[in-house]
Amino acid sequence: MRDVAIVSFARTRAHAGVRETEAQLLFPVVAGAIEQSGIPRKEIGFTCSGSADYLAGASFAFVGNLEATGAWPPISESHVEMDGAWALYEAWVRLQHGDVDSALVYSSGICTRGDMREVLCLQNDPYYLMPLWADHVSLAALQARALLDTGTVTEADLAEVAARSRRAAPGNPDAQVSGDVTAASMAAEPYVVSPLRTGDCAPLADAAAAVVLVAGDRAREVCERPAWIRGIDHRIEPHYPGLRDLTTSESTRLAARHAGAGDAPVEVAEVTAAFSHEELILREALELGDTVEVNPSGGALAGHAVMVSGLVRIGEAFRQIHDHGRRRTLGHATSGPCLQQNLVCVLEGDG
Amino acid sequence: MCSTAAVTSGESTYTLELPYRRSVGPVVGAFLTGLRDQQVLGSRTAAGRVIVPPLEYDPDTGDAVDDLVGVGTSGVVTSWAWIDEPLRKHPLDRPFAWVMVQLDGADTSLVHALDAGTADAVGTGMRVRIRWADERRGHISDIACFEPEVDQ
Amino acid sequence: MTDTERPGEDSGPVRFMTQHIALDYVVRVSPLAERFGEQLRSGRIVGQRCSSCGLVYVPMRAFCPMCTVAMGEEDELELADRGIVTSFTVLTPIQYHGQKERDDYALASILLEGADGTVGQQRLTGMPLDQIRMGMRVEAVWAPPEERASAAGERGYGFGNAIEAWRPTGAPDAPTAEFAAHVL
Amino acid sequence: MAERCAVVGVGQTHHTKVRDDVSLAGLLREAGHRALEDAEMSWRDIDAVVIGTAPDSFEGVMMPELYLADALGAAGKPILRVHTAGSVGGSTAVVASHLVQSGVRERVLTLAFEKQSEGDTTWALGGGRSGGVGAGGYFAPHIRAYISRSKAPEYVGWMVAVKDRRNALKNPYAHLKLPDIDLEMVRDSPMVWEPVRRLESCPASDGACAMVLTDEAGGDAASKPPAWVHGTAVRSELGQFPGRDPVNPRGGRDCAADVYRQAGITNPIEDVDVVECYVPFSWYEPMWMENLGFAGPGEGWRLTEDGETEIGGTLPVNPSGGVLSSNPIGASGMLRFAEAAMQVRGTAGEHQVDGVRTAVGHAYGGAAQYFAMWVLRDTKP
Repeated sequence: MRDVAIVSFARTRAHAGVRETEAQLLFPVVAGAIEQSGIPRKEIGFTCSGSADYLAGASFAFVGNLEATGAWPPISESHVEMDGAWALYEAWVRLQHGDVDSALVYSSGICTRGDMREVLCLQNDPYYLMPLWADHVSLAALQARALLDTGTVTEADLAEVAARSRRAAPGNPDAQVSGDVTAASMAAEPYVVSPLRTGDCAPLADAAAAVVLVAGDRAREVCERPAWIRGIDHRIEPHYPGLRDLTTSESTRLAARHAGAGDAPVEVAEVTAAFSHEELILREALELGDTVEVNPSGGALAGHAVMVSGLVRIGEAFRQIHDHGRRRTLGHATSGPCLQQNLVCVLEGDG
Repeated sequence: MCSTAAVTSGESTYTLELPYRRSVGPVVGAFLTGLRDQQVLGSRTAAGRVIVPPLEYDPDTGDAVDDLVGVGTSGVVTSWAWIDEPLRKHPLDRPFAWVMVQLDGADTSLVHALDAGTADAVGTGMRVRIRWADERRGHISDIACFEPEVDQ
Repeated sequence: MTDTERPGEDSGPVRFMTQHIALDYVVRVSPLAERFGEQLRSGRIVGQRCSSCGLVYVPMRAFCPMCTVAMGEEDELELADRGIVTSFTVLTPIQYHGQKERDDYALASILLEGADGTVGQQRLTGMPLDQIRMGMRVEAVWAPPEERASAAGERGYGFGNAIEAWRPTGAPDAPTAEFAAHVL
Repeated sequence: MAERCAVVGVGQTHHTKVRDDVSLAGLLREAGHRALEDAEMSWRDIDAVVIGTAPDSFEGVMMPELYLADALGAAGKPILRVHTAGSVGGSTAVVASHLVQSGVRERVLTLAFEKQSEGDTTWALGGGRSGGVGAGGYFAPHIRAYISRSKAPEYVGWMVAVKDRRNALKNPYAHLKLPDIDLEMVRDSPMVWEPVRRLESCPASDGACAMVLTDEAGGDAASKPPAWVHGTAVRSELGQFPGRDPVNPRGGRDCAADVYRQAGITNPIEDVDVVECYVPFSWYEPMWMENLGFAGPGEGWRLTEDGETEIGGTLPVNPSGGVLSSNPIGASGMLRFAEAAMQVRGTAGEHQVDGVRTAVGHAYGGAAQYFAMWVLRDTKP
């Protein structure tokens, strides 16, 4: 495989109630990532984005977002109706060809205009699950209960994850919620859907994010400390939750293996856990030992931008290498009910 | 169909309202037909796994499956989640549990609602049975919900 | 298909299910669209000139998508409510679920005086449908001020309900060269 | 590029107004199964799946790759979902080819679909509001500008409509079958979006298309002749800006130039044997002939008028019957790409063009702003 690195990352702060259009939200983020990358906008060889029409409630919502790229003259461009992490995957594949050396990846979502507990029901199979309006929080709660029933995890463990995410977030000015909270206070919060309490469920946010990928030596020329993509892979599981062992994440395990996550220890992992128990399942599936720092950004639990969170996690994993001098980090993204689809991206700095 | 109403300055709401008429094909169709007749069908894969609700394929391999078998209308709760305040589109308008139920004879769990009164009455491993809707027309809601199997 | 249709059939194998999906969304008008809408309510069409390429946009946008340069209040300018029909179509409305249009009507792309881009999907009025021509000069028919309520978007079809339609001014048609490069 | 890519399997459903006999999964599996059978493979042989469809609101299933994953044999595998408006079927195939050419995957199944009958596409496109003009209402002013610019006679649009429907009679999978089609029938059909008449526009169809793409070893091992990918390209441009020319958009010209360069095509009309291009309204045939470099500006309609775009002409266009005969929107682009593969492989049956060595597949979408193309040949690049 050709060496490809992330050389820049920009994101908006995660917050609810954005009034701007998605294109307006994206405009400074795309401009920021490009400027930071040192690659002139017109030289970028490929562009790929991720978003979902149903967040905006309008067909072809992504088309307007093209404006933020300044697609004139016309650009070589693609779009996935997925989290931006999968757009990054498509761009990484494109860079393997060797004929282009750089790619822009961006992602946006204004999910607070709709009620995600209704909208995301449309992700469920249309015959058995969608008509019941089994919302994503309820399905997550079924998964959390299954995990608790194994006896290896308690509600106190969930509260600890919730509290740690918020305690980590003050170091991240882009986080939506943060504070010096304790596991005890998290465990005292009311249930949203038992066994998940308020603090176990990520607050939903509107956001946009962008990264620039550069291949080969050019990455070292434009970036002091690029984060090389050592491995990236994604896997999916059967859809219907009743078909799966919800206490584990087989697709995460597979993606991690194919991305070479276990080849060497990672120092930091940024995982997309929109619910506390998901972090515990992901830690186990990713085989993250106690020495691995998980979600120093606060993770999705400090502000979850639907369709953007995965790309943000990879971006935060990049920051750990680029800004904080870490050697090897991991970014994770997920999609679908109960962690149905998962992507793992392993990054490394030089030296 | 599309209502636009002022909420506050600069904000309004609109309802994206779209009707769908889905053809269900032979396997989903057989399952829904069965529900209308108070029967539950599963699909049996080549490996012998009985999937409920049934799929026209083996979820692990993609191989076609057309072997439908009857399963029980009672089963065991394999997971549950308690709703204190149902959302407007939820299947029950009083506190209820979402449950995953492995029906007798099935190897997988069906997701539906359980009408159990209080959370204290619900637990993994409890036996539940289908409460049929009075009016059934070939739809997943022909199962009105599950109820505890003990006589109340 | 009606809203009251039952999901499934009463006898014979079940072959269909119906589902009525209704999702509520909050519409938040962006600060830019709100400004544009306020001007429209007072009967003014405001565009923006990109400080980099000089092109004049209407409706307003937050940035020039070609130069990727931000545009602000300092770039605003008022435009005439007159323009040229650069292209058009006459529609026979398809009677889909929820359609309220019944009669044939004309939609045009209009190049406003002083603007560089057209505004699409504008209603034409005041002339027989078979006499609409490319190059025809038209002017805005404003809705009464109290009815200019709904906000305009910054993309797409632009004027909300502030401008009901466009009618011919009666002036001689514009020569093709004046608008041939402005299908959009 | 690291790897060669071969199309070794092609499958499609019968396209029709309402496929009332299948579920969504059943529709896709029918196309997928046919492609796998053609490739002499099973679902288990596939490394990765790439799926494309137009707006999710058409079927009311958000991100349907989630529900469809196991139906497509993707459990434990990677699946990607592409959405680039009407060009999506083409760009989905391009992403699939990239997975192979990059050396990341060896055997990729790519599928695209639409089940337009499930919902109401005009309503959905209008955002669930009254006054939606549909695609025809949007494109009609562009078509009027083309006619005005090229001075093409009115009957050219009718000729395309007749030719594609006659071709469709030779295609067992095509939706519209109009055995009595002739110029008068088109001329006398109602005007819907002036200047576009009913029979000059595409139907609404249910349907799916699938292809199996492999690396060079897979192509060499295939028992049926593969079609080799010699070039792929995508281009996107802004949908609306001052001076934009949607009649002959630069994105389409650039896309064609890119793909021809990769395939070593210097004189398209001479070097290409057959084109499947995205013509949802009859006038788009002459418009795209110019945009794709098969004719000079304002001259595209003469190819149609002279019969050169018929089967047996200099450059047969849409021998399958094209989008004008079958339009499962999300799949329409992939059908163009797949039909190009069938022509190269010699498996197009009654609508096979003689002696095809080089074929072009083309799709467009959005406000004529998204473009996807590929060039296939019967020999390796």
